[in-house]
Amino acid sequence: MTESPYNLAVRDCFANPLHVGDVVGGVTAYFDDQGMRIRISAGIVDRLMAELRFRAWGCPHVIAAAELFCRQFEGRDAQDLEQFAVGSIMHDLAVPTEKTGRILVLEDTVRSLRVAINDRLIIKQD
Amino acid sequence: MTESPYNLAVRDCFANPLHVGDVVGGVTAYFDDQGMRIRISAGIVDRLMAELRFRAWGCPHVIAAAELFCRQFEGRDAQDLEQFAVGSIMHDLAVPTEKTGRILVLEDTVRSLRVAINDRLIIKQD
Amino acid sequence: MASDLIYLDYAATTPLHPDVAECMRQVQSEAYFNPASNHTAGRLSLAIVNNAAAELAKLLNVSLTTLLWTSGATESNNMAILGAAKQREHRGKHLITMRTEHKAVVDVFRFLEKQGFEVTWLTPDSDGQLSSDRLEAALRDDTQLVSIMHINNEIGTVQDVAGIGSVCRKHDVTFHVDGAQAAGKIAVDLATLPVDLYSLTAHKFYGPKGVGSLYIADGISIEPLMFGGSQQRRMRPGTLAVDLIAGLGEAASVARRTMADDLSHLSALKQQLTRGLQDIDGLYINGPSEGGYPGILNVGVKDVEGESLLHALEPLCVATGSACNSQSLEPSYVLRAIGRSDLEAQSAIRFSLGRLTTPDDIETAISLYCQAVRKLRSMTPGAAL
Amino acid sequence: MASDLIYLDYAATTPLHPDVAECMRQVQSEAYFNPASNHTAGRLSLAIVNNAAAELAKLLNVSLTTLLWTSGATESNNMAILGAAKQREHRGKHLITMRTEHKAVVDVFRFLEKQGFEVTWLTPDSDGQLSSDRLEAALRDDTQLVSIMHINNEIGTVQDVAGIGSVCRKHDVTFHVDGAQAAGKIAVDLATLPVDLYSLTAHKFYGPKGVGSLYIADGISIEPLMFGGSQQRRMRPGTLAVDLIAGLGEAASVARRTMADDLSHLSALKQQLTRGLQDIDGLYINGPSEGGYPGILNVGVKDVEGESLLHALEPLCVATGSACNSQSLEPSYVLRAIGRSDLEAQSAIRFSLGRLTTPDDIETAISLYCQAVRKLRSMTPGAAL
Ligand SMILES: Cc1ncc(COP(=O)(O)O)c(C=O)c1O
Ligand SMILES: Cc1ncc(COP(=O)(O)O)c(C=O)c1O
Repeated sequence: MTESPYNLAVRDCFANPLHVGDVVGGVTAYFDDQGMRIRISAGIVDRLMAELRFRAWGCPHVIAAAELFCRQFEGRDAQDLEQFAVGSIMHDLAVPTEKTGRILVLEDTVRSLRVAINDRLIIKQD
Repeated sequence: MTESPYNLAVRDCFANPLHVGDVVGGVTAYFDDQGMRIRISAGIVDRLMAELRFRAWGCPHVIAAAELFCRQFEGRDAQDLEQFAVGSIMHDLAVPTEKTGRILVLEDTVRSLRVAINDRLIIKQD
Repeated sequence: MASDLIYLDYAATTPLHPDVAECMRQVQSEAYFNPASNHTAGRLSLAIVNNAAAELAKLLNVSLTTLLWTSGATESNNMAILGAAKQREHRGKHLITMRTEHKAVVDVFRFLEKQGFEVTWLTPDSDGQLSSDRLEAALRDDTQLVSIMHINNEIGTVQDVAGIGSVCRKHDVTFHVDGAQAAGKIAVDLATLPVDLYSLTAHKFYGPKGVGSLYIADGISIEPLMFGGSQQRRMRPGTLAVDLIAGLGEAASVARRTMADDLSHLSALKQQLTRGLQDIDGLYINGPSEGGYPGILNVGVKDVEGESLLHALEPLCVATGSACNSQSLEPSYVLRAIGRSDLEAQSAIRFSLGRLTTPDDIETAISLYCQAVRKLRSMTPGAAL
Repeated sequence: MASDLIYLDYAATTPLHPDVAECMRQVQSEAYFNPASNHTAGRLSLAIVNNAAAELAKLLNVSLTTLLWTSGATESNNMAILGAAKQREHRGKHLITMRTEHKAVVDVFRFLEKQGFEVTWLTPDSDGQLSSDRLEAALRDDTQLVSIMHINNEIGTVQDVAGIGSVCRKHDVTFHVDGAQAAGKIAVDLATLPVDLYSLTAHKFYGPKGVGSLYIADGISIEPLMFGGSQQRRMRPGTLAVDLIAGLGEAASVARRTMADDLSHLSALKQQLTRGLQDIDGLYINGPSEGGYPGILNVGVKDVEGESLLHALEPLCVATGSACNSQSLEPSYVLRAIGRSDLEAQSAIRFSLGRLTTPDDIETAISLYCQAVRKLRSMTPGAAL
């Protein structure tokens, strides 16, 4: 009967975030909007995002979204970031539509991370 | 805790009226006002009101007032009717002031009874 | 209650159904929280409120979002009538109601008259019935609101809400129904009835006192009566009384289950009562002799004064006129409107029966009534001798 | 309630005191009648209502006839403010209140602004306090009504009702006090306080939800908010909820007995809580650091987001801002009015303590709060690296 405003996935990601922190020497992206702040850093090994860490200041949905992103993409090819979709995060975390703007902060951060990783890879290839 | 709008005296007079009826051949007075109707008849023996009877159409206070009047004056000298006071009936029966008009119907009836008895006594003396 | 009292005043108020009492006790001890509170406990209470709304919605066959919680039918009526009149003031200042409405409707219209609205006060026929033709004839171009009660609280007349509502729809006039005596007692299907606003109160159908509801059909908007806070879509502020609301929901649920049985129980009792009284000389029924709500029987009797009759009837708990104005001695304006004289109206006694009324209660009522009439008549002076 | 929850939201609502619950149960089963009914059963209920009025009158030190029953403080506030403003409209259309009032006052004044009244919105000092000098300076020739709350529901500020009231008396201005958070919790002596209208609600002091009262001083008259029936001297119609009223009376009686103990219990707990939190870096108190109502402690903390803090605090049931608007995420206007930024206001947590709160609850609250702040801060990005 007790309906929480956060679904199980949010509550789990919020209560047990496994990816809080920074990857020292990793690629980092930061975004700050709508009063939300997200920083993600990635440790890159052979195009793979071997390690993903986040820090976030925001409501439980934002924190859970950052954690879920890390859970989903850690260990995958940096190319896969193209597949990142706000819609699927919104769905998995049952984010209320009035909070869409906040989740877009994560999207911005991820986009900027992709760019930064590509830059790094290009530099390496050079 | 259950406060009745009628005090004990009203409830007793209403529940157990001992003087309902007519004195056949007695002196009778009738009054009709404010939607109340009262008739009182008296059986006179040597200036004494040996028997008093009433009929009434009205609220419990009016009925009780008529009964109480009979209880108080039966057996007494007709002269004593001068002592009849609405105030004391109102007090004994805790009649709410908004019902004063109704009790005045009893006063009118008693006054007219007094006149009628006096008439009868004068006739007899003649 | 003193055990010798016989309560035949269910139209004034009813006791809590045991399931309702139990439900309220549980909520009071386990979920007494503020449903507006943003924490686990608050959400528990909110879920209970939503559940109760679902129960009430089922009873009336409406969607959940059309229902507002109020403190009772008096508030619902005030909110509906004042709120609709003000909201549609631009449309016209003519309003229509009936002379036999409850005070909680009558006095609201009287107030609106003072505010510059014009009110047509329709008189029903001698059964208390208003035909939709009579209503239609009273409509004007500037009529914006009609308020007609569902069941009359004094005489039990059941109005033709469907017919009256159709006329209102046809003329685009808002239609409010005071359903205080109908909800939970007879079938009220607001999905099919052409009604815009419907008032109800829980304590008339074995729910708690102090809580009611106002149904506002989709597309209808009214001005709020009170301001403050964002509860109930800003239409009715104040902390939701979760236990009262749960009680109302439970009462609605019980009513749905028992309505058919309730009605046949009441019909049988009313028949018994009517038969038992019919031989009294000078007795007449106030209100419909047939087709009225079976829980109410209002009778008058010639040559008997009302207040004395009532007192002589103790330990019967019955009403003279409406419960709400029975402290005053004025003859009922409802009975006057259906054509009774002051004197006739004064002797009126309303028997209102309920779930717990037994045939024995009715027997006792009959014999007390007969005795009282006999006694009072025996006291009546014929005329001046 | 799930047994692991710790309820520290007594300012939102309280559980029934066991004596209140017991009293209500008894009334519900033995005297559920309509107090307006003119029969033995009705009079039994009427006597219970009168008895409850006597209890409330004793709590406030007023005469019985100055008290009206309402559905709660929201209704009392609406009735008082709308009713007084309209009644004295001829006297002037200028009204005064404070920015830190409850929504059930703020929104009523906003409505009156739309109706052509002019409202001065006073800002209190950073403790939430309004001096009587500030008020006096705001008075004009056409000021007719001042409404100032007794205890602030978010930050616990206790206003100088005596001082403000004297100023109002001096200038013949009607003075309304929203006492929802004060009645039954601190001494309120309306025989000596210069107050014309006083609102209260039972569920804030261990009485039932859905019932409150409005005190109207002798000589003050206001327009009614609702119409219908002759109950309550025509000032507030509707069937009296005898069980709720009895519960309010019982709660008043309990409050009189236990008030001194309650206050020292709360003071000790508040001290414990304040001490336990004081070492947290960046913590600050919203509201008076001294002299506030001991049942309320509102704290903010730097660099922590409010919604996440609240969620991290579970199973603590506490409020962010007012219970009544905690479903929305807007920063509290009360905290903004005492000078907090949006960001500061967002991290505010109101602990409100009550009779059943234990030192263990406070210990748990302290440790959960410290943990939550630590955890959220550990997640916070410093800035772009
Ligand atoms: C027809 C009708 N309307 C309205 C009401 C008012 O209901 P409440 O007293 O619960 O507000 C009543 C009962 O008193 C009623 O019978
Ligand atoms: C200061 C204040 N005023 C008014 C109210 C409204 O009380 P209620 O919700 O009981 O109507 C509250 C509580 O919500 C309050 O704290």
